Amino acid sequence: GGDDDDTAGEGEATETTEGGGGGEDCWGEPECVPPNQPDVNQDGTVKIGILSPGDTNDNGYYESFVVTAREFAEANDWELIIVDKINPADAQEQARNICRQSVDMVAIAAGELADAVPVAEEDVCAGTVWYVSGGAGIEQTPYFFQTNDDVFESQYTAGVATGLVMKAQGVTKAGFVTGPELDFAVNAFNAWTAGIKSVLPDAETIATYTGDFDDSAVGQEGAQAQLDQGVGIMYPYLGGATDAVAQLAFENGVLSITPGTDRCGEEQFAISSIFSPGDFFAAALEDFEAGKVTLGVTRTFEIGVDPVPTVKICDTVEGAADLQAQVDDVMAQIAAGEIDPAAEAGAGG
Amino acid sequence: MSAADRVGSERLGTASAAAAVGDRARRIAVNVALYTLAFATALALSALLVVVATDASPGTVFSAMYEGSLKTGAARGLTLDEATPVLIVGLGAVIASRAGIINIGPEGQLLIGATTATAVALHAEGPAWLVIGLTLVAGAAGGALWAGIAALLRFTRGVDVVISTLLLNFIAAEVVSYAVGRPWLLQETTSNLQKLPQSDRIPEELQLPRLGSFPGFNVSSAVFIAAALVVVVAFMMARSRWGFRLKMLGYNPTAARKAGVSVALMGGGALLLSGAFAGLSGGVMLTGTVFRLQPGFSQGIGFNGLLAALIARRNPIAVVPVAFFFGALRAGGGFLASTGVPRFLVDIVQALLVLAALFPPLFLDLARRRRELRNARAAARRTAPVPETVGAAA
Amino acid sequence: MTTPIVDGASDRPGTGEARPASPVPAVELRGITKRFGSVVACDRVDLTVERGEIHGLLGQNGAGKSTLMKILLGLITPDAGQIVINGHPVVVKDPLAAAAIGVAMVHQHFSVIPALTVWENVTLGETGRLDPRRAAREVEEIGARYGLDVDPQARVADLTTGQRQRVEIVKCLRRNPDILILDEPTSVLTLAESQDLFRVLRRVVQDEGRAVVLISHKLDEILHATDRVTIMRNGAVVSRVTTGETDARSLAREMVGREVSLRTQAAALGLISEAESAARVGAAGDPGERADVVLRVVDAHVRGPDGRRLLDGLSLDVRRGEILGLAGVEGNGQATLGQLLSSLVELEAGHVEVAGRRVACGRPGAMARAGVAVIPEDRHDSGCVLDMSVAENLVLDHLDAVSSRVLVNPRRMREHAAALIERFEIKTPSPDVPMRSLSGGNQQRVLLARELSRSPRVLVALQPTHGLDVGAIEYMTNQIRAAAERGVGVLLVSTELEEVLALSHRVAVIHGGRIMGVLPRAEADLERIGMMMGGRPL
Amino acid sequence: MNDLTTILSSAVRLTAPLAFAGSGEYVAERSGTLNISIEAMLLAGAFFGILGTSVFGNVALGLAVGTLAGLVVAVIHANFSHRLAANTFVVGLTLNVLLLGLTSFLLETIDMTPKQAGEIEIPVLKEIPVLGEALFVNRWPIYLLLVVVPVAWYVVARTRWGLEVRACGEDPQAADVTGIDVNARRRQSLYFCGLCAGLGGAYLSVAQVGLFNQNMTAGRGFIVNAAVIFGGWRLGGTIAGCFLFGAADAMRLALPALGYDINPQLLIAGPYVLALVAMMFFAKRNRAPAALAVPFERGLK
Ligand SMILES: Nc1ncnc2c1ncn2[C@@H]1O[C@H](COP(=O)(O)OP(=O)(O)OP(=O)(O)O)[C@@H](O)[C@H]1O
Ligand SMILES: Nc1ncnc2c1ncn2[C@@H]1O[C@H](COP(=O)(O)OP(=O)(O)OP(=O)(O)O)[C@@H](O)[C@H]1O
Ligand SMILES: [Mg+2]
Ligand SMILES: [Mg+2]
Repeated sequence: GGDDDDTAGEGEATETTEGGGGGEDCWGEPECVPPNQPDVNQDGTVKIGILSPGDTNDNGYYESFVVTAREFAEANDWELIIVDKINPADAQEQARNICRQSVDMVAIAAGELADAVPVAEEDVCAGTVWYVSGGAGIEQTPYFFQTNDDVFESQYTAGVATGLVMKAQGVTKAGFVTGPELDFAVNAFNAWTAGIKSVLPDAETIATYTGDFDDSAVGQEGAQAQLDQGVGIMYPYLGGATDAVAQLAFENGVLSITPGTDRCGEEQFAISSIFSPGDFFAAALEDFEAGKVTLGVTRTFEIGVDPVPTVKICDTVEGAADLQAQVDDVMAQIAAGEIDPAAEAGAGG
Repeated sequence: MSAADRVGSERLGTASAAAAVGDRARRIAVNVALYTLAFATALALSALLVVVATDASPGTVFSAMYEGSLKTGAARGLTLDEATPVLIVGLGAVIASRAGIINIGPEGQLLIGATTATAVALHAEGPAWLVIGLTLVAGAAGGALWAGIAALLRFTRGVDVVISTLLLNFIAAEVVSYAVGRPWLLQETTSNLQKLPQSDRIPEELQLPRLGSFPGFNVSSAVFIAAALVVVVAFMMARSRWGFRLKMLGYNPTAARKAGVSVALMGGGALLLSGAFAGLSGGVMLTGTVFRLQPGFSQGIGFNGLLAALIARRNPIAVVPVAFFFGALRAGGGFLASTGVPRFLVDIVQALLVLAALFPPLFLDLARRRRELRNARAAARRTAPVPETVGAAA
Repeated sequence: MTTPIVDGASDRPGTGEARPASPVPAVELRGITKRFGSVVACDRVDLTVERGEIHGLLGQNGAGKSTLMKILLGLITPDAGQIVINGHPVVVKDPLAAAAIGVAMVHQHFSVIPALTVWENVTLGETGRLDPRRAAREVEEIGARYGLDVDPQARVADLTTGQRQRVEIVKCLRRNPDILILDEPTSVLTLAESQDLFRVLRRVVQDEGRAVVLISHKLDEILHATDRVTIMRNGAVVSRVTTGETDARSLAREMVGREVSLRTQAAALGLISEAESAARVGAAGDPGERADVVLRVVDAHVRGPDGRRLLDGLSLDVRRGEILGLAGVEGNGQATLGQLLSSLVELEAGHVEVAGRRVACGRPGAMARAGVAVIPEDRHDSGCVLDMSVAENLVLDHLDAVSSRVLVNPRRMREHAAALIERFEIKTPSPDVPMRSLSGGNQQRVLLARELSRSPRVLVALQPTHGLDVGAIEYMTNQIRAAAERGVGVLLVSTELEEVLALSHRVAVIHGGRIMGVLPRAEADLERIGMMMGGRPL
Repeated sequence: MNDLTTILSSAVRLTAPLAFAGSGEYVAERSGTLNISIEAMLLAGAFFGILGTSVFGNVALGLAVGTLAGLVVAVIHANFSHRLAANTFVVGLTLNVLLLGLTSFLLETIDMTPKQAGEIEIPVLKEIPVLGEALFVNRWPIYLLLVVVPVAWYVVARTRWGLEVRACGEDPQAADVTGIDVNARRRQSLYFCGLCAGLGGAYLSVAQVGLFNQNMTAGRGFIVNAAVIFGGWRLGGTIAGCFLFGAADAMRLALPALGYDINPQLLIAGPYVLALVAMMFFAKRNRAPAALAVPFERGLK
């Protein structure tokens, strides 16, 4: 995964002949460090505008993006404007609109809204800092900075953890319920499967695509069918429907994994697969406050290196401690490049 | 109490005919008052919700809706941009409803139109103007094709159009997400490891030119396409044999058939045509504002267009202001959202405003009917002189 | 007075307790006025109906008869005037209220619902629990008492027009009304059926002391069925007479406002002395055997959606310049024949030739293009478009007259309309008002005008004088003759024998979807035709 | 547990909310209203049902609240389109947007502690092979269908009100002439529809899922519209149509688990395609109420 981002980065670097920017109005120049962060527009208030394609109350991925940000903002009494459920087709207009709210930073919650990025170059948005939480990353331009994570790394690790738990519990079938058949969901499933198989080579995994991250009823029915097939651990890789499906799993005495945030201790979740974009965002905001944000660069969060993404085995599982140890070990190996989850997934999927 | 009440265009006719010139003024005053009242209520309700939901002030709603839709040149431009596809869809829907067909599938037809248009835009070779033309044609063709399924089912198997077009909306959505999820179809070809479910962006030279530039008034040239269509459709309906026969069909299919109008051809044609308009507006959105195909590309434009047509009754000219109204709602709504007012509140505001817009004329109508009844009662109470009965059997 | 029955046990429908012939009239309408835009439908109308009488309401098309009665029934709210029932001023706000004060009406246009069964229709509009068994029983009882038998369980859709009419009447009687209004009830009935109806009405007023208002154009009906007559013209009452003291001629004069020719009067009266009309036909010049055939229907078979045989090997020829009268009891295939010749139905077998050329039946407009003009039975069905203007209705199927290849020329359309409105004396405020706002009779004139104005080869007229007044009948019949004399082949489909006899050169009889036989006018006499109508071939 | 049973019981669960709403829509369409705000009614029922349970801590009351919520939507729709004579599709589509917004909004502003209806097993019967599991082991509110469907049938087929409703759907002008208040009947049958749909929505959230989340009805209302037409405007057929959709949905959700690898888009589009195909065969046979979706205005014709 990292490779692509690097090449993108280099691409930028080579394009620029005259030396890096910094200092006054360097927008559009590579490596530009905008002046007077965080109140770049110097109107006395720090305003962050967040553009999210998904529902920011999905108690999942998108919610986590704003939750951490909110905490951080409140701590420094900054203002947050959240515009969610943006139709990608409408991204540009919304970006312009948010710029008119005299924001200091425009934060884009996911790659789906990449189309909004060119707006950063328009006069409407002159003098704003742009941040993209890019998932697997989008093409870098000098007008924004982004943080990426690698779905393969995090989900492979989640898979390993799942495998370990299954082994410990003598479970051989694992179920994966998600919404529409999107690439990242498919990749996640493949990586997760690969992770499991790295522990239990002849374990069986099932994926059900309900077509809707938020339709609880179909989510449950999909899960129910899997449970009837004797699935022993359930991964609801969903949005609004996550809880409903997890609930069903618990009622059937089946373990469940939770996507995105750390929910160990809640219910009887067995594993928290933590890739909360909120944490990446928070990191970005810290830089912003410290005035260290540099446009045109990509920061990739490495599992095993950065605090997030990571995978946590909850205490509800007995022997959680030493299972966790093994997981940490795997994360270290990934960090060291001894394991290439992407390749594994290609094989495992 | 005449047909006029059912047919908006004619309603105006009889109303003004009935109205003595004197109370015209009063009539207008009443209308103004009612509309103000209705919209005030809608906005007040919205404001209330805003206060409860957010820390924003109730004023936000008013000012934001206005600022986002009408205040600045840019806003007005945006309103036009939003209104354009709604208008095109609406024109198509009017054609269908003239023929007595209610096509509630423009959303799906628009999506399919956008899909075919994208395919052409991304693969056709040739001079830009030509490819743009082809793209729009492809859009129209796609829409017509999708409506054609409904037409075929209707005129060969007698399947109700309302329901088939409704179902085809859902199927269209799946078709699109299939197409943009398949690298060998329309899925984007980026270097990114993770491909999003969307097509590539259509090249710059295929994007319709914009006139004026931010922050001044600026609008996509697509608006002229829409304007031209309004003129053509309005004229054809009012003056052409086709329009005449279409109307005949819509009001009385049997008489139409006797007079030589083939229900299948004329009705099917109207349905196809309305599909074509929806598809065309998909092509216009692609080349004019959105530039790439994604699931949810249609953004409810299809339904807005349908609503516009239904509100305008069977009158193509009346679609224009209604579409503009929807354009303003969409533009204002977008801006409102960007002030941090949650999206679902924006939807509520828009819905309330639509209901507010519906209310006054209907209310006046009801009032009129009630008044007539009262008058009758009064008339009955005034005792008329008892007539001497001629030649009564003794 | 009694209110509509709620539960029959106590108060059976129309049980013959005769009401006291009280001095107060049953109904008194005082100064009723109603305007529709510019048209004054009713102009300070006063009307008094006593108990125990059948009161005739006579008037030309558009005279305001239906409107007046609809006002009494609460369907239309008057602009001014007062309704007094049994001496009490009342406000009738809707038909339910009317029923409550004992007013019931059989409408000019049917108010029974085809999709429902007879008993369902009959109980419709009442209150109280729904009791299928009792309703059915009562339908049968009323049927028995008045000789209006009809199967309570049948779906109205499957009934003939005559039977539907019965259902209407049963429905009214079951509400046990004080005042029973019938708007042109006989226009859809065969002679025999009308006779039965009048017998029923007589019984209703004599034995049961109810009041009946009978709207009709047919002078003979008025003459032999009513006690008193009120005559309306242009919305106003022009005279009130006691039937016994008047005659057809003066009634006609009052109604039309001028002398009407004896012949039309005769047609209107439905009294044709065979000699007279035979002579007349001779005068009109029977084209005879030599004239070439303009319309030929050969062995036509048509089956209904429910599989019933509608046309069963029907064959007939119409020669140029002749009037072929097609007599028959309602519902023996006339309607289907009309649809066939309006290109509304496909043929299962057989074919149709116009002027020797085959026509693709069922292809939209084929018949019209081939030169077949049709005046349909139900003008609202295939005849006109109620929501389009009169001018537009005058050019429905021959746009070419007023348009280029692509565009319609509004000016030419108005001229065309103006001309026809004048020529055919159509009563309308303007050519641009919707067809809907014309009275039944005037709508019929618009149809005639359109169909004749495109100089057809064949004119098919189905029940052309349905609901027309003397003046209009005179006009209509003259038009039909004139057409024939111009060389148009006329197929006159009518359930009114006299009409057929009065106009035709040859008379054919249809029964069960096939032709029972064809007679030259001279040989056609009532009982031979009657027998064929009964289904017995020559 | 064998595969057939898996699919069947899933189908039954997915059918239930449709069947509730379907019984109502059947009545509404018999009166001449093609009601597409049924989606809004379902959504209202779903949200307020859950809200009810968390306020009263009682499932039955929750269902009641949801039912009433559906009625409220119906009242708005009915009075706009059958008193003010607004186009029913305009009102319907707008209400769908409005309710989606409103429920989402309330979901954010109110925090709830929902309750879910308990499961009951009907002793002996549940032993029946294949069917037993599916039909006789369910959350109890599903058995309310045994009341709602027959009632819907009875009122339409057997009561005077139902007779008048059918008359209004077949020929409003004639109905009016015979003294029936057509628009009143149409309003009332919409109210009935609202109650049924509200209950259906409440069933979905309170019984089946146990919580509410945004847009949780996800277009089920439109499916109900299709089911009524598919069912040829007969209650029996309508219910059958609902089951058809439920089963199709169950299929697509179960197949992956059963080890069939079929393209998801295809599976999701499946039920809709199925509906179209089905109508191809039944449409000709069935007659819609003659005045379906024809507004009533006195003095026409
Ligand atoms: N709904 C209406 N709108 C406008 N004008 C109407 C309406 N109903 C009737 N009229 C007009 O009122 C006049 C009287 O109509 P009405 O139907 O009472 O005539 P009528 O005596 O019944 O004629 P006919 O014998 O042909 O039925 C006609 O000129 C007609 O044009
Ligand atoms: N008690 C019941 N519960 C559920 N469904 C029923 C019940 N009784 C009948 N049905 C179903 O409903 C249908 C009867 O309802 P419906 O009124 O739609 O049919 P119908 O009365 O024949 O319709 P129509 O009046 O148009 O002929 C029957 O065909 C049967 O399938
Ligand atoms: Mg600032
Ligand atoms: Mg009349």
